[in-house]
Amino acid sequence: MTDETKGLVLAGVGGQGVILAGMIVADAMVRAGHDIKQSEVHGMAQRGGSVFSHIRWGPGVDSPLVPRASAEVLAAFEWAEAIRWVDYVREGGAVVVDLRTIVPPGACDDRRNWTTAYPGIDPELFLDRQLKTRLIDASSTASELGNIRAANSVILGTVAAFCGIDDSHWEAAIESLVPRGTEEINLAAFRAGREVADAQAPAATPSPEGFAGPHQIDINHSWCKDCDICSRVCPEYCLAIDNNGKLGIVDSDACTGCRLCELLCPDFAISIRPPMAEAVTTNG
Amino acid sequence: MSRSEIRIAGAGGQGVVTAGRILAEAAILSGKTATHSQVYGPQSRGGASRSDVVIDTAEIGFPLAYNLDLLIILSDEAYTKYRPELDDDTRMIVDRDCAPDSTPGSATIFPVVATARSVSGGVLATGVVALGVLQQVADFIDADTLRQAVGARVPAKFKAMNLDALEAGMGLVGATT
Amino acid sequence: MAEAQLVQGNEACALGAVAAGCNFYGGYPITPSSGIAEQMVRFLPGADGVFVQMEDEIASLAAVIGASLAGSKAMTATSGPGFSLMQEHIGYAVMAEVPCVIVNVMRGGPSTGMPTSPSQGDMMQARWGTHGDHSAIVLAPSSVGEVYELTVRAFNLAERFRTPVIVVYDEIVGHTRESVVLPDALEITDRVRAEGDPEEFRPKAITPNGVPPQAAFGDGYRFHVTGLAHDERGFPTEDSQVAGALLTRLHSKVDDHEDEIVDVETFMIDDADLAIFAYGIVGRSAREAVMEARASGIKAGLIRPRTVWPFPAEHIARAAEQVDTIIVAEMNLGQMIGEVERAAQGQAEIVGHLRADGEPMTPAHLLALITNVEADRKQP
Amino acid sequence: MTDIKTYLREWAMPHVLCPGCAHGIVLRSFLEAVDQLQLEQDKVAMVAGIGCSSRLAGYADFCTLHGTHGRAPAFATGLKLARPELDVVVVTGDGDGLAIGGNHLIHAARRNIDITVMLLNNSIYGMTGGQAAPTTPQGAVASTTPSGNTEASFDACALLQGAGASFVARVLAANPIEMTKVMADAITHPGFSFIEVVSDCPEYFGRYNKAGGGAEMLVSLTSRDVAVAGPLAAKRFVNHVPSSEPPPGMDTGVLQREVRPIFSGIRGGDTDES
Repeated sequence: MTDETKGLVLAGVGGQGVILAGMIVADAMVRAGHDIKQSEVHGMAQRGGSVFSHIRWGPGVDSPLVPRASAEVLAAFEWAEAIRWVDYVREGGAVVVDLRTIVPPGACDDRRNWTTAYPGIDPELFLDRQLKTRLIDASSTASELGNIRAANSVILGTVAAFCGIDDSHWEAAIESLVPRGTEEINLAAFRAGREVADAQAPAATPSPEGFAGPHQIDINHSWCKDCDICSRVCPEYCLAIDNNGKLGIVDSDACTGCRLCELLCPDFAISIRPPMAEAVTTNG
Repeated sequence: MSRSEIRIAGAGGQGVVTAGRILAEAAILSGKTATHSQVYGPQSRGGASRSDVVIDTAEIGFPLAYNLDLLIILSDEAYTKYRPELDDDTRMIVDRDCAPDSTPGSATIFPVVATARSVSGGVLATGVVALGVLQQVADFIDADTLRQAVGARVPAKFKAMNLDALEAGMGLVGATT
Repeated sequence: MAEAQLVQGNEACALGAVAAGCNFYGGYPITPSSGIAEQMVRFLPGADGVFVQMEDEIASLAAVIGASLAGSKAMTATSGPGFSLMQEHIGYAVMAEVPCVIVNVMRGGPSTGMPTSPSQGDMMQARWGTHGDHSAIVLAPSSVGEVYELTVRAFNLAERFRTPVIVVYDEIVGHTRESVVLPDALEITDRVRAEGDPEEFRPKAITPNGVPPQAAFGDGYRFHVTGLAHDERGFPTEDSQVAGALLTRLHSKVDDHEDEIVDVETFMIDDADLAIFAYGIVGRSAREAVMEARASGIKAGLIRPRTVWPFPAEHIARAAEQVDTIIVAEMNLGQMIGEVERAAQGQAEIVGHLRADGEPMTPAHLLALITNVEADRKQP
Repeated sequence: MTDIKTYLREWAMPHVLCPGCAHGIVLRSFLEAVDQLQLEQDKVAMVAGIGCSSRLAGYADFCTLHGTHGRAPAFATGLKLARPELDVVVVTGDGDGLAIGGNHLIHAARRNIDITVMLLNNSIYGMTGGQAAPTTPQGAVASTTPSGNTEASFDACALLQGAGASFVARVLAANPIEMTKVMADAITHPGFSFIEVVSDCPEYFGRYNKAGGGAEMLVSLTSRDVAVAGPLAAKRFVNHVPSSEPPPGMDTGVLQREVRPIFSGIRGGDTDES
């Protein structure tokens, strides 16, 4: 009954725990009574290279590979991987993307000297396909809980919302597969991710005034026309348009000082001041 | 009135415009006022060419010729075109080669083009030969002033040839009559 | 004292321009004005000037305006169809207050018309050719000597009033060679230059005489120039009061100085019974006709404006009180005659002698006309 | 690094352009180029025509000339000939520069007058309300082509190469760093230099053609980007439609660069002071 067969693609880069996450998904599905098949690619693609895992489940599954435009969910641990695999998601499916590690190594010439090439990120890809999109900051959430390595559980928490099996199967799978001693933190991470899935707006509230981070982001609201270019191009998702349609700062800590927002603001309304300026002042 | 109007009409390449300018400049050299006009546009290309000079002792009002005192005709086309416009009291100098049988008795006929050919080997000096004839026939200008004006206007390397042409033109008068 | 020489009208225009300090010429070939360009390209390189042949007349006047904004004394010359194309930038130069000189050697029109025939058909276009309300200074020389003199004057007026000045003459004046004595010394006017703190500079300031001092690009003053209605800083405004004040000032800086600009030759008018109004080449035929009429006992006189715009209405009004009839002779089908009628205010009968066939009006034509009018006048 | 607002007429801001219109990005990139080259502010002249792009001149704190529709290259020619020491930059649009002003543009290129022309191509007439431009793609909707444009469109760079421009480049408004670099190259190029900046018009083109707002239009530009020169070319890793051919005429980077005699008008030789 291939009609009832569903698919999930997990994609990330080496070191992010993609394979473990795949095993957890498979285990949860089995616990929920599904027939499952899984395939994965790794090896050459460890540590910085691309790693993916396909999982299919349903009453009876023939092939382990998820065909294009059929996946229920794409869980991308990294932005470039989201784009690489988005074609596999069916119309109306879900994309869960971790924001923390989305800047691929090739995107910047030299961040310190602000010579960053705009990498061509296109969130419209997701909107075009009418996908349920959840952009999450799994690493930060995991860090706050005490261990950044639990980030993949945060992602799974969000993914779970779109898979149609009871959360108890997920939690049982996590408990049995994560390293000994990290069960609690991984379960907490899963639940945190599960909450994000239900949220509509970005989790953080944009601040119109800005706040101190490594780089100072200044928005001149009297010039800003809230055109949304800056927030779309920021590789670190520091900026966002709030529910009133006004631009605000979501996360100034993440700013790498790449200045894309500043250079691509048609209204000269953003300026990014480097941390160097502060250091000089302090030392002086 | 001391106003005199002279028209030199011929074919392109005969030096008709230059001759008119020389005549006007000679008039200025002798303390008179002068205007010079020529035909522009398509009419000036190919066949017909024309040079009008008005000379006066006083300031010239209307600068174009409208009541010719003297008409010099140096080509067949010019003859056909300008002959019918003439008043009876306009004097006419006609080149021998283009004077038809019907040329009226008031016209004086000179071998202007042939003389230019013999002096310069071509027709370019025809206008200057005509000036020589004009100087002898009418007393608009004295010979030395005209020589001076020719010398000032033509390019240095053609100066001697043009002065020869002028003398040859002056020499035609009397020789034929 | 300089000697008399035989000079062509278009050549005199170029000589006058260079004498007035012109150091930029941008133009496009068109009969019968091309001679001006051909002379300017000979004169300018030796006069520390630049010559450029542009791609059309629109570009020519644009280049002239660009050069003038950079501090040059700049001019262009054209004829009929080219003058039509220049109207856009005449308006720009008025609005942006850019001094420049435009010479229009008039030929028969409309459209391509009669390229080598004389005409006076552009008198109203010189006044009202560009869109919108504007003042105009238009000079009309009638001889080669006057072409020289009025070209110099055109530059002086352009610099004095920060406005384009137009010189119109017809094909006959442009192409005829005449004996002229070019003056040794000339009075040259230069634009008033901006001085003082660049921060305080107001390129379109409202000054007592209506003409704000001007800075050139590259002189240390950074400012904006636009054809949009603008404020004193030169920046676009939609404030009706500011825009209205600008338009009023552009008008009044010329209109309030008519005495300085208007220049009319009158001849034997004081005791005249009839007067002939003529300008440009027709003015010369008219003068001869007036002299011949006087010789035959007719008390004729001449009014010959050398400045056609602003229109010398006061001169006409005074003459209309003196004479019974004013004959308006022009080589068009009726352009300045309307202005004469308006200025005469019914004080004199106005008779038109209007022709647009490409043929010049000779003294004989006009004498015959005067004789007829005189006969009519005596037989009420 | 100078604060870029040094080159901006801050009192005139915010500018008149619509939200999401990339023209402001182009102005910023130009100001960055001026700053990188350390040009003397008093010696830069910006000449503009009419249209949205041409309004930029009013916000740049140089000597600025906002001329007439399409004629900016002609104004600039006179200005440059009269003051060769000025860096003269023309800012024009696709309607201004390629329709009404096409003649002036190609002749400035032919002469090789030492000016820089930045043509901001947003594929439509913005200032007048969304009418079809010479660059509107076939099939695209404009207020004067409600059923889709049936006319062919110009490839501005090919046109200018044909006209003899000695420097021709195309950049995308979405790539400010490359844009600044190319602008600096163009300004320092001896002779006529032409840059087509592919910009956007969300208000008309975007709305009529359902191409999204400024942000969507801008980022979608990069997916059409095929760099032909420059170090950034190798760095592009995302392509919206990696397997399909890029639209014709969308090659970016410096497409033409040659040195030939500069036009300086007909003038006397260099002044001999001796």
